[in-house]
Amino acid sequence: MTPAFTREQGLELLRHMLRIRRFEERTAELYQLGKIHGFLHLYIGEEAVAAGSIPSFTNEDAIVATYREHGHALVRGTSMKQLMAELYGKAAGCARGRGGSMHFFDASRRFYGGLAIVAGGLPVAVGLALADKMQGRTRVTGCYFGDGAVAEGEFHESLNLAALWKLPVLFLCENNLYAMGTALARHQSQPDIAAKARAYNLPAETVDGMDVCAVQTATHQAIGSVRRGDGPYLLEYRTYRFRAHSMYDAELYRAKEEVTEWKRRDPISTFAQALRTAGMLADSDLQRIEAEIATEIEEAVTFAETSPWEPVEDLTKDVYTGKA
Amino acid sequence: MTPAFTREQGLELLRHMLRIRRFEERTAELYQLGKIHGFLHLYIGEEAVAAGSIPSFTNEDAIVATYREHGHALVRGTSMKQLMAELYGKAAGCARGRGGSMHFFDASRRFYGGLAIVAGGLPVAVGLALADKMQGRTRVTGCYFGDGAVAEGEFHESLNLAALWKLPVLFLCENNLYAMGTALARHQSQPDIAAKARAYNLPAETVDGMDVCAVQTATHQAIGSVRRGDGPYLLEYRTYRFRAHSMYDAELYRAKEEVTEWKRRDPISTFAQALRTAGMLADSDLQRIEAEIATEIEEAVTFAETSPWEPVEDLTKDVYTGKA
Amino acid sequence: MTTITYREAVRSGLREALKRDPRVFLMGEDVGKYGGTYACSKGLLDEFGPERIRDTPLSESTFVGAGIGAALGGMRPIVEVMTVNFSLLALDQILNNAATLRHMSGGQFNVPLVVRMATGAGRQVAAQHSHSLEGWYAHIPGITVLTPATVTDAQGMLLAALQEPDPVFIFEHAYLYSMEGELEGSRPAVDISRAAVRRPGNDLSLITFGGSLWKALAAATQLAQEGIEAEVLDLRVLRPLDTGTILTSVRKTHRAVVIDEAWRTGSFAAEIAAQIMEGAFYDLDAPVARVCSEEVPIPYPKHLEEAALPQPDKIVKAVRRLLG
Amino acid sequence: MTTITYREAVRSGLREALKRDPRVFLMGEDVGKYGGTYACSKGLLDEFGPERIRDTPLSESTFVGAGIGAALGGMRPIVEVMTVNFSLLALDQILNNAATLRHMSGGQFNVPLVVRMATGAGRQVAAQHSHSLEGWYAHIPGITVLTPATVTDAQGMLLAALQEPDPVFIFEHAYLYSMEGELEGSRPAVDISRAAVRRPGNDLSLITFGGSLWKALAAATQLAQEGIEAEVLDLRVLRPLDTGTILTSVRKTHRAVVIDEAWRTGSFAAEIAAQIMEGAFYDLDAPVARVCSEEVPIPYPKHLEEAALPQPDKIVKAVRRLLG
Ligand SMILES: Cc1ncc(C[n+]2csc(CCOP(=O)(O)OP(=O)(O)O)c2C)c(N)n1
Ligand SMILES: Cc1ncc(C[n+]2csc(CCOP(=O)(O)OP(=O)(O)O)c2C)c(N)n1
Ligand SMILES: [Mg+2]
Ligand SMILES: [Mg+2]
Repeated sequence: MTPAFTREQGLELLRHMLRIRRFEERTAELYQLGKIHGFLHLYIGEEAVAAGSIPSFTNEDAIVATYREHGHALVRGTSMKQLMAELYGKAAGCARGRGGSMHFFDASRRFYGGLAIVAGGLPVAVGLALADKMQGRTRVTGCYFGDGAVAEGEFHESLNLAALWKLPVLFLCENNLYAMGTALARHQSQPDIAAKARAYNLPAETVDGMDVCAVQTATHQAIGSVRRGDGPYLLEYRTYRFRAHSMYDAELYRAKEEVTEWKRRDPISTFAQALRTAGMLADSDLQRIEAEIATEIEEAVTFAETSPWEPVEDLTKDVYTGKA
Repeated sequence: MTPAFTREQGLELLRHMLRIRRFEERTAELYQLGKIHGFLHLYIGEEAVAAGSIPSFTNEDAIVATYREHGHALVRGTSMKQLMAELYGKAAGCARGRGGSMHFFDASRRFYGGLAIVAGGLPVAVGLALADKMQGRTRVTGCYFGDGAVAEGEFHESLNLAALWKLPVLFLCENNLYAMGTALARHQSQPDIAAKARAYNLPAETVDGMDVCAVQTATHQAIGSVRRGDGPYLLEYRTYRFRAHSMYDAELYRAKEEVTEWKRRDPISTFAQALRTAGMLADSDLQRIEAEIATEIEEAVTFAETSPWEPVEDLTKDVYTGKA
Repeated sequence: MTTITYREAVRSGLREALKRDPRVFLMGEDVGKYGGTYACSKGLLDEFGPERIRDTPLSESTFVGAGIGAALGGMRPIVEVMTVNFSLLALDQILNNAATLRHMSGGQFNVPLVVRMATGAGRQVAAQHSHSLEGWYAHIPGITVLTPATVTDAQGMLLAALQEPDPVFIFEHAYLYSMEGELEGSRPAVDISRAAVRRPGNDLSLITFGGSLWKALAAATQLAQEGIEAEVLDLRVLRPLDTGTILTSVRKTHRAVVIDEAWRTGSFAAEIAAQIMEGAFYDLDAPVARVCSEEVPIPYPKHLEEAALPQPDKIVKAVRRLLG
Repeated sequence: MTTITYREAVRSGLREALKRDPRVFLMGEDVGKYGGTYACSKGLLDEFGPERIRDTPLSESTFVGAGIGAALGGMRPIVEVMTVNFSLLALDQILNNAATLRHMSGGQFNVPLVVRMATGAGRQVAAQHSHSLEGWYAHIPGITVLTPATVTDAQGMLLAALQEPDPVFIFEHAYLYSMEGELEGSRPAVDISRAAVRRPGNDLSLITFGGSLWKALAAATQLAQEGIEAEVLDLRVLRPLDTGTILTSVRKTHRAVVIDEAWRTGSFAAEIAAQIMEGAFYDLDAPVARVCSEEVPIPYPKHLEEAALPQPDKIVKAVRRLLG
């Protein structure tokens, strides 16, 4: 893993990953404190995927993600304040606080959720890409989903339609080897997801999702292909979730050793090590980054704590456009 | 196409195909006469598939078919009288007349429809096979569906589940190259259906569906594999429908020449010719078979004409078991 | 005034919509080469080309979801789901994405999607093809539900729907496509917020929508011969419901019968009845009556299908019971 | 009498069912290794093994359809659809196959399938995870719809459902899983045809089911302090509805409020109101009132979620309006 980029670029990738990690560690604490409620799905362990892939999209591109989307929104650039406020359910949240953890939205960054029905985002992404193609824009739509989504009918229908109509959509499968408690081999008769994509005549590749450089290289190349008009593309990132599926999960379905094994491949520490080896990262850099992130998180928490709730009178506002 | 069977077997195959053809020609007339209503989907041109495949199933096996299932029910052995009565909507029909053309059922032959939602039969077939496997029976479930069904999510989900659990189900795809008016290449990004099946780790084969011998050989072999416990199997029969999709269809979507071209490969006349060449079919045989079928059809029509309607009082009978 | 069929009215609405706005396109199964199952889009492929008249694979969930995405992406999609019977496959996309995205995103996104589908029974197409599920759709906040019963509405509601910023669902009763009617007004633009009094009367209110309107009018004609003057209300819009017009009528007539082709239990007729009780209880001289379908999968034979559905004579009987 | 949680009651019902009948098995997402999202099946995999406790891929349509097939094939499947929110993906199989097969086949086949799912809001899981769609299911002829609200029903209804020859749907309110209650009776077998009076009273009837029962009882307690004696009815079975018990209560009290967590328009509460009007109009001293959810995708923050849902104080207010 030799970084093929400048020191600044390397530190930026590291910062993205650390921001996600620290943000989520804090949200887990806040959940225990009863500040955040409902479902909270942590991305910890999978940071290299969002950090390595999202920056390759332009501002004009669109992102569709799942309920495990904190990392994606952070890297995409939505302010941590807005995200924290959303987790608190406050009106200053990125979705007026109406959605919480599973439903981040940000029109200014073409971030279309935060959708919580597994595989439900794929058809929407196909449609966004269709709109771009029909309007002659060279935008790309990136659609994130898990390995569990691959079993749903919509995966099949969406890949077929996208490939049939050569639509500019990049399917980004975050294969963390489990759909809740069901291991990949227990939900897929053919666990090679990239191989599946090829059955739709769709180019596909498997990428080491614990290696932010590999993610970046593969994603950059795939987005280029899609943007050139060569049709859809699928990337399967092999990754791992270090935490429970959500905040309620006894993790009965996997061995502690397996988790420990994967933690050795922690995308953040391995990348930090690589940067160090390449002479790009000093202890002081790390301290500075950590300190900046800590401050940002504190400010976000303060913002969330102090900002107001949406008034009850606005409950049905936006059910229909322009109607209260 | 050299028949690898006795004269009796050859004539039986021919008889199956002719029975379907003549039966359906008559139903088309009866439709024009206002005796049959609703949707009527003819199988004419595709007879080799049902005739060549159904006899390889045992009485204990189960069949799940679509709305284009006249041929399947005839070969499976439901009496033509019952089928004709069903088309008339009479109480003596194979489903008490409640379903008509699209909904043939016959419990005594384990014929589970006649299901009219495209791809809707696949999950049901998977479940029938699951029941057999759990109860330690060596039965096979045969599930027929069209190329159009391949695009639906349930195709994907069902193949995955069947392969994952190694269930004794044979998927029989009647690829007649059109889903209503949409040609295969206009609804599938990868038109090779057998190749798709392999992406589920499911053995699959493409078969000439106009050649009843090829159908028989391939089906026999595939059923054997399923019955041995080697898991599900998919057969793609390349075939062609000579008539309109249903009785209302201007056939704007395909060229007359294409139809003419395929009619040269008429499964009945080509097979009759092969039997003749092999010295297995004399003109007198054909006349006899045709005469027998004509009589059977007349009797079926008379039966349907003269048999009673289900009384209106029974309208809600069987909505719940044992309740009127 | 021009006399045209309901089918032609839909087609002319589509043509006008496609001409007016380059963002409008039509997609669905067989809308192109086939010309639409009900021939509503016949000729449009030639006139507007395959970019704007798009045949889709059989993938209801995905092409409806793609409509949502395309709407988010700035297009004005008209998605044809061939019939309401198949729309169940897309219901997750409809309820969880189309209907919720605006509210859930805090008003950031809106989904100007129009979905058309054929609905209803009466053509002997049996249980799986005879559903009337408009009432289910009318339960969903965030969408508008239209049920054109006249040629004017068949044409004009589509154009009005395309002006809406939020999803609109148009249910075209399959039985009406061949009906002829007078096109009112020179400009095809109609109101989609109000119910319409189709026949004034003082003795009681017959309240209905869609295909049942004509049965109610037939009943009213028959009742008039007995000296009973029924007011016939065509709801036109099931959501948001025009309760005002309903209550005005009932306050005048003091009696109402609601006619709805759905199964009685849990029908939308129940909602109408409940709202009348809530809003005009003390004006009622008798309980609101309902004429709905029997609680049975709709059977194929004519006599049973007729017995299962609302009919003019059943309406007349209900009225006599109410008055007697 | 034993005190157990609703979750434990479900689990003990499952265990008992699996012990009693070797044809019974449980399948669904994460029912095995994970122990069920709501821990209802925790320990069952160890006790009964992977043949009878089957984790499925995320494929709602197919594993529900497979349940239908397995029931046809002689098994007694219990299918867990994790929540009602995901059941939309299986609704085609439910409406078009499970509910219709018996009638459509003229009584030849029956589908002894039990489907369980969690339903309802109240846990801050936002718009896509907070649906209450029991009313939609109660619209479907051919199925039975149960809504256990007590631990006795949570356990016993499952066992009773498994005795039915036709499909039964059990809606477990997610909010109740942690509720403790007294298990009544020594044998876990309950009636599934009748509504129950949970609190007798003469002044008015509070009619409800599922999770709302406890809100109605809380309201009744509060009303009692004001000297108003409310009778609280737990419908228990939404289809076929026990109209008799409802009418008996209303004929005694002359006033009713129906409480239903679904959105008001098109809710099942409307059906109850309509039936009361039809059967007891002249006994009513006031129009039947409804306390339902606001017409809005359920928001995440507690104050807004509470404002959106029925609550004891809203019931009390509705009662005061009714009496005042
Ligand atoms: C259609 C649907 N079924 C079930 C669920 C419940 N559920 C939420 S997340 C999840 C597992 C999804 O696994 P995967 O797609 O691999 O994503 P991951 O959580 O691993 O990121 C399940 C079953 C859901 N949200 N949607
Ligand atoms: C889910 C669903 N969508 C649409 C239809 C309408 N429809 C009936 S048959 C058909 C074409 C099916 O094509 P295919 O599967 O190839 O079967 P074929 O008719 O060619 O035998 C369509 C679109 C349906 N019955 N079910
Ligand atoms: Mg996963
Ligand atoms: Mg076909």
